[in-house]
Amino acid sequence: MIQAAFNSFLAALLMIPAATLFCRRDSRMRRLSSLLLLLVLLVGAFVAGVSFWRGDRLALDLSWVTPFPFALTVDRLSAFFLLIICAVGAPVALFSISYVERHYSGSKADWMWALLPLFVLSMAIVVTASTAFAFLFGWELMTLFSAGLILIDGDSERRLHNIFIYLLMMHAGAAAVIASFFLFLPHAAGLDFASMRVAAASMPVGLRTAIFLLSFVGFGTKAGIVPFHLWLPKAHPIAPSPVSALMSAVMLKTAIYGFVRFTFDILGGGPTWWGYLVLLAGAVTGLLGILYALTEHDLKRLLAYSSVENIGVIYLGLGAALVFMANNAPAWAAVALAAALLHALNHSLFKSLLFLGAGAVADATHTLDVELLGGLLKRMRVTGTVFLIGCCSIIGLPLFNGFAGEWILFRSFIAGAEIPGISCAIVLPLMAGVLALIGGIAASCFAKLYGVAFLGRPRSLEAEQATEVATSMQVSMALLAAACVALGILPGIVLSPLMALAGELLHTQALSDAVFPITHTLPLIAVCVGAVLIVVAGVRRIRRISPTWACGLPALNSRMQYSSAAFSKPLRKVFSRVYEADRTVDVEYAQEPYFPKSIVYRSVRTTSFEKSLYQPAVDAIVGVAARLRRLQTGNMQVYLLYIFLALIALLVFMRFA
Amino acid sequence: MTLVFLLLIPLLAALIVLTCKRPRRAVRVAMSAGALEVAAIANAVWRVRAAGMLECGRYLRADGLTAFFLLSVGVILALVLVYSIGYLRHIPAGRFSSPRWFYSLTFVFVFTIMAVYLSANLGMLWICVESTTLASALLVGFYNTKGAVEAGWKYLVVCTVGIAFALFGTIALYLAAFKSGVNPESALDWAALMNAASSLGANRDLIKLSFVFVAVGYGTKIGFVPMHSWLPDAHAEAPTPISALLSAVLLNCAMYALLRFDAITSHAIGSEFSHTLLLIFGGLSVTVAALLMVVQRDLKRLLAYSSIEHMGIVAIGVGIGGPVGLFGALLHTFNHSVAKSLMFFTAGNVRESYDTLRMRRIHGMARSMPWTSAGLVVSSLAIVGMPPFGLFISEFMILTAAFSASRYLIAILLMVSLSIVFGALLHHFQPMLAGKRVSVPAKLKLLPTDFAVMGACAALLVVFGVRIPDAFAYLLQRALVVLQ
Amino acid sequence: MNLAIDLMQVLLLIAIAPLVRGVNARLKVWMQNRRGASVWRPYVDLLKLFRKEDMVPDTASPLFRLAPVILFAATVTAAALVPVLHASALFGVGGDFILLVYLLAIGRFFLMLGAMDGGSSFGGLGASREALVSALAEAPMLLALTSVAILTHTISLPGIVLATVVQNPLHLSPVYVFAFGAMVLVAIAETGRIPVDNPSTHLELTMIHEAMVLEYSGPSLALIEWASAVKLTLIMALLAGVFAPWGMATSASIGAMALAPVAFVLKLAVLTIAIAVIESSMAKLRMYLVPDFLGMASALAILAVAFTALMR
Amino acid sequence: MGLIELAAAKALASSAVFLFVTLLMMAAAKRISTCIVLFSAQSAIMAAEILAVGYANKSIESYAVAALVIVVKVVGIPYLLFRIVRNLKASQDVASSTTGAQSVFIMAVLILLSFFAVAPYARTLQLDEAMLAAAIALLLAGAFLMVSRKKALMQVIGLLVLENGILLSALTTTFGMPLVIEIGIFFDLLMGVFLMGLFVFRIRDTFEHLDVSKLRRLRG
Repeated sequence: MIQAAFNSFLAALLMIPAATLFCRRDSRMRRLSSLLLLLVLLVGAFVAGVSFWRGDRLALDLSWVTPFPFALTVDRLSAFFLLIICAVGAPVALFSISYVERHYSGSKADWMWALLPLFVLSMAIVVTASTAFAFLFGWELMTLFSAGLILIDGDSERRLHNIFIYLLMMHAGAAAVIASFFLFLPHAAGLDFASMRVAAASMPVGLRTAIFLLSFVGFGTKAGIVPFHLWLPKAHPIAPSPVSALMSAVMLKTAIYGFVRFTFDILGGGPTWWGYLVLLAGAVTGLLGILYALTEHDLKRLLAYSSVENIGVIYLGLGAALVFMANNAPAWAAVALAAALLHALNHSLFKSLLFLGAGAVADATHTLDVELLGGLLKRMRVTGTVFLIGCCSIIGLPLFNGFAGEWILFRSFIAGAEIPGISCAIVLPLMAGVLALIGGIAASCFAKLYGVAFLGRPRSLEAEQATEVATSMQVSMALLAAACVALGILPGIVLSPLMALAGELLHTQALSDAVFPITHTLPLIAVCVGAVLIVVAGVRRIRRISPTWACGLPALNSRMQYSSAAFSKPLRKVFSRVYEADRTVDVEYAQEPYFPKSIVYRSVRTTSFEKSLYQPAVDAIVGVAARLRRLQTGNMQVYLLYIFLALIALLVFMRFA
Repeated sequence: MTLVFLLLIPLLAALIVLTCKRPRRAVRVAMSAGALEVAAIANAVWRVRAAGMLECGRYLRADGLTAFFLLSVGVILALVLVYSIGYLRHIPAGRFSSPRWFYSLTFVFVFTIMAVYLSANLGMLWICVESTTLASALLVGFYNTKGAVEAGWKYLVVCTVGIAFALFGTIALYLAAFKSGVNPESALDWAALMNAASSLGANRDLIKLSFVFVAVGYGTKIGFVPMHSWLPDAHAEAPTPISALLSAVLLNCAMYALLRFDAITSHAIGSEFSHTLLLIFGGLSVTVAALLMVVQRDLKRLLAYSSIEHMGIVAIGVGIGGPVGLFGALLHTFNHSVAKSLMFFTAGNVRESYDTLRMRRIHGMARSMPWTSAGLVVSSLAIVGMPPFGLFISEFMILTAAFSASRYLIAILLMVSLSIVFGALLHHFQPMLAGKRVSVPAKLKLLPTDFAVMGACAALLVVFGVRIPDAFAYLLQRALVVLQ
Repeated sequence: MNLAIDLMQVLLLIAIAPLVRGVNARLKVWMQNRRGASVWRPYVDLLKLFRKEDMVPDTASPLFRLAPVILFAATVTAAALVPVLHASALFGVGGDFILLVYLLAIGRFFLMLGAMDGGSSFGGLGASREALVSALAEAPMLLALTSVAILTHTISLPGIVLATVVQNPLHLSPVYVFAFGAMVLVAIAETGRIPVDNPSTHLELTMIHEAMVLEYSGPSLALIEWASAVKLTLIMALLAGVFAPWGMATSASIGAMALAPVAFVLKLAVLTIAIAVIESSMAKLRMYLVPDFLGMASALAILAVAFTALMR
Repeated sequence: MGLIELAAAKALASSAVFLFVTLLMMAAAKRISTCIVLFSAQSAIMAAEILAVGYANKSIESYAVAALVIVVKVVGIPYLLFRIVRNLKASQDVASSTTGAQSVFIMAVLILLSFFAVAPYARTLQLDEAMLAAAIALLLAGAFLMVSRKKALMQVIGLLVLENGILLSALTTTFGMPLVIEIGIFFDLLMGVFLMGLFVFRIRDTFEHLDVSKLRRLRG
């Protein structure tokens, strides 16, 4: 029955685009297809849930059609990520029903509803593929469809540049992934995961390292690990909000899935330095991600950078798991892996919530610049509340779902001290410090975001007249928020199957008592906090509304509040080495020099990976190409000379070869 | 007998088309002749599929490999002729450039190509390949503009010189056969040489010398890098249907000839020497063509360099060898022909609407020419090797072969070049497709034939991307058996 | 029986918090030979504030009044995790220092949001500075407690206490010394004492905590004051429990339970005197020197963690 | 009887030397018409050589091939080229990019080079070393002429010399390929020259000059 549901889930995702494109510009049809998509995603979530909790395997083999073996199998790991895709996809689909209608005209909306199911289908294929061909088929299509969805929002000059960088980096990443798959060929019977797994055991160490490094680079590019993260803050913000929610929350996870499938399942771990490399990448990505997020005042770019940070945290978990595996502590490796996967699920939930919230804010105020927002909680009560829940979750406060993953990560870092090796015993606990620092900066970053955007006095007319968004959008965000709080209070629901999954993957029995405090004490603490909350809030208190105290001056205006740049100034000063901001202050005086008419302060971050790493590479290629171009001189004699030289060269080669 | 028909139809068509004065009649005659020819090809391929090999007299033979290449010629010829109906409306009538002359020269060109595929004798093969150059030189210079004449002249001289070396190679092979006791009468017959290949091994030096000259000779026709300089000029200046024919059919024709020689050489002295040569040429072509595509300014020159790159990929596929590599290479020739002809058709439409091919001056294509830009997007995605299309399958095969033969350097080189090409195409096509159109001339009214042609190409690409039809796969296997 | 003791410990902690503050203020004033208010002054303030109206700015959203309540609830729950007299806590078995740190983080986060909601520049000022301090304080605090947890092979606070009680005070490993140093520096920053923040002034230049609560009045202000008092006492109890647990009752016997309050009061006195001495002798650091202050704490914490591996 | 064998043997031995002489004179030539004349002389020598070989091996085919060479290369093509030169009324200057002395020196080096290149093969295959060297020399000379001379017509002549070399190599090594192939090759050669003539006219019409090195519009 579950197998039939899975097949129908895939088939339906293929049918919807056909139906939408078949009858174009018919809003009734669009509404039907959007509801259909919602239903299909719910079915998908059900199938994935059953397979994830009960752990039974589904399989679908299309090899009789395609020239290469094309098989999809849903084991526990695939089910988990399929659950992420569908569980996050459903609310996003619900959200976009009214969002798309309000924002896009006929044909654009048609394209949106045609490409969205295909995008979900390609991700589903990637996550459930069990042969290299199927995986790569889905992998490339995922990039194409997401680029198509971004293009729907407009094709201005700047957007095209971002899409260009996005597609180019994805292609380069895909090349690395293809190479890592094909390196199995000399030893593997075929290119399906089972035979690759068998071959991996008997491969020489050099080849395994090459495969690991290539897959690390390939999946790192897709996940947004620091040197390769350039595309993430460029591509996510310019996509329509529901699409950027899907991209940030789910598409990044497919990269995590790929890396876990490759490194843990197929290669089965490696020497300790693999773990250190992943830990280093995670730490650098986390720190730089959140530090860049701190200075952003565009809502969606900030969320995109915070995705980079969360990917860093996930990689910290994976790195710890690799180190444990290398120092034969598989039980703790399973715990660390479970922590990383749990954080991946949590991140997909609260990040999609925040992006949908950003979409709602954009819908209501037509701007995403935090400096122009303010006081939105009073005007958009539901959106404000769910956004608050999202912010609390992303910081990792207890009683919200970000906390569980980070807690287990801390627990495994501390357990790292038990490993006999000196280096592990020092590195892993210090990573706990790095994680705490990332958490601290994230707290101030999102306090700034929420404080400036949703609280205080509105800073622009649009913010002043903002009104609550459509109910379906509110409901979808509320669903996600409820999920965040539920998983925050009872992480045990998801944690036990995750521990079983990690155990299966590493062929060991995961330490379930290591996560006892999370699964059992956290609910009690939630009850205690709730009780104190009710008792204290219950006390009747007379309330008097009066204007804010302005030290006796007549009235405060919105410009007297702290702006987002001002809020992050202290931390920017502490980490000035990271930004190397160049500050410009231009003052415009009225008549006398003592009474300035206006002072404009601008601080722009000058350090950027694009300038220091990518631009030189591109210039080198274009330079070589320009020199090669000069070889095509246009003079026929020179062409003849090339032929004769080629002939002579070959004759000499033949003489000596 | 069917083979003779294959040759006769285009020759007769060329003469008849020349006689009819009014362009409308010329087009109608050309179309019917084209249909006849395609039917003949289909019949021949069907017969070869059934009988395994057809022979007619001492000089005509059609085996599995010929049948496969004939099939791709048939498909491309049909597409080009149908497209040319729409295309020729816009050609200013000149002394030589009237539809009458166009179709007659085209049919002469088709005749020479048929002759190449059907010739059993390597000497005859050389003569036919040389005659394809002569036939297509006039077509390249068809428009009589400065650029066309220059391109035609360079194409003629450079290719003739290149081919001359192939003649020397053929003679060297003939000498080796003659020396190792094959009777002079059948010393140049391909089948005879294949049977006597083992005895040829005696004089290794001569066989190696012959393959070097043949590689440089036919390499010039294929457009391998050091000898490629004529290709961008010829393909860019020729009228669009002709550049489609040149890129999609003529390059395969030269590759077919090289395959024949490679088969003999590998049977005689082992494939190590010839495949190394092919890999060198392939790697060089893929890398240099990819880099040159980054700095191109003219759309058709860009497509020409992309042809060089794809021929390099085919050479790499053959160079790696093994059943998978060869299968991938042959499949790649077919896929590339279809995708490249679709790209040239869209380029033709762009030239009609914008009357320039400088990519920097073309903007807002998506809005003003939706269907053509759809064609351009589909074909460029296919050319770059994106999944749902055929080229992804063949490149997948070639890479699989490369990695299982653990030739990592050439595989890495190939993948880096593919990424550079992806970046180049994206960089060039994005500003063309997006943006607002500055001057909006009369909307280009696409004929139903244009829609049909572009639709057929796209359909072919997707079908071959998802599933290779059994009949086609069987034909490919037969071609492999012939070469193995 | 154990539950009763743990519940009693929490209520005790909450009850004596204002007293600790009163004693501290009194000591500081006495050292600067001024005549200060009586030791029971904080209790009187709380009662007065609870009876007053709750002034709410017109621009504020419901979060403004909700923030103090959440702050108080979080801090009280955090208090329930810390063993005071008996080597167990309300959520003893499950509770651990990571939970404690992050529960305090909830309170801090909502206080910042409440301050920003006031719509005046003071709220933003305080919140921005609090963001700086808390961002840099969280890592050393966690690392210090991690190093102790590594030594005692357990992460639950009662567990740490039980493991340290049995050790001889003179043979403590240097890890404790570095960890204690880091914890003291972080405690000063966390509770907003003199070198980092000046709790008793309303001068824009120096105030962090006070700036955030400028808009609050009535019961909300009372809750905030009470919560910060509980936090001060909580951290003192944590310092005493983790680094000097001798004298705490490890079993429910009458003798041990009698001795524990005496030891606890003694430790509190020592700590209060220390705070008073520091506050009277040092001037408040400039705002951009606070990162260096916390940098020192981080260095000490990292050293502590490194030593756990080296001294093994 | 003796006289004919003697003549045949003499022709065989000395023809390579005569070929080298024609090449050197062609390198030094300043006018196109002299080059054409030298080319037809060269073809004549080759025809004689083919007759000698044919007579020695008693193969009828060689006679046919010799006749073909005479008709096409000695008479046909030079006549065609002279007509083109007369119609074009373009300047006769060869427009070489290397001076006379340099050309001759390079031609001499090429001839020596061909001797070295041929040495290993000639011994193993018991071939007449001189003739094979002449064939390779003609090949390299044709290439050099095409690369160094700027005039379109000189390109054609360079190509013809190159084809001559290949034909000679075919004749000396294997006493000629099957007749049908020979005829096909000559037919192609003729068509090639005819088309090049056509293009030369077109170049003059559109570009008003015949200097190949100025055809540089298509670049990059």
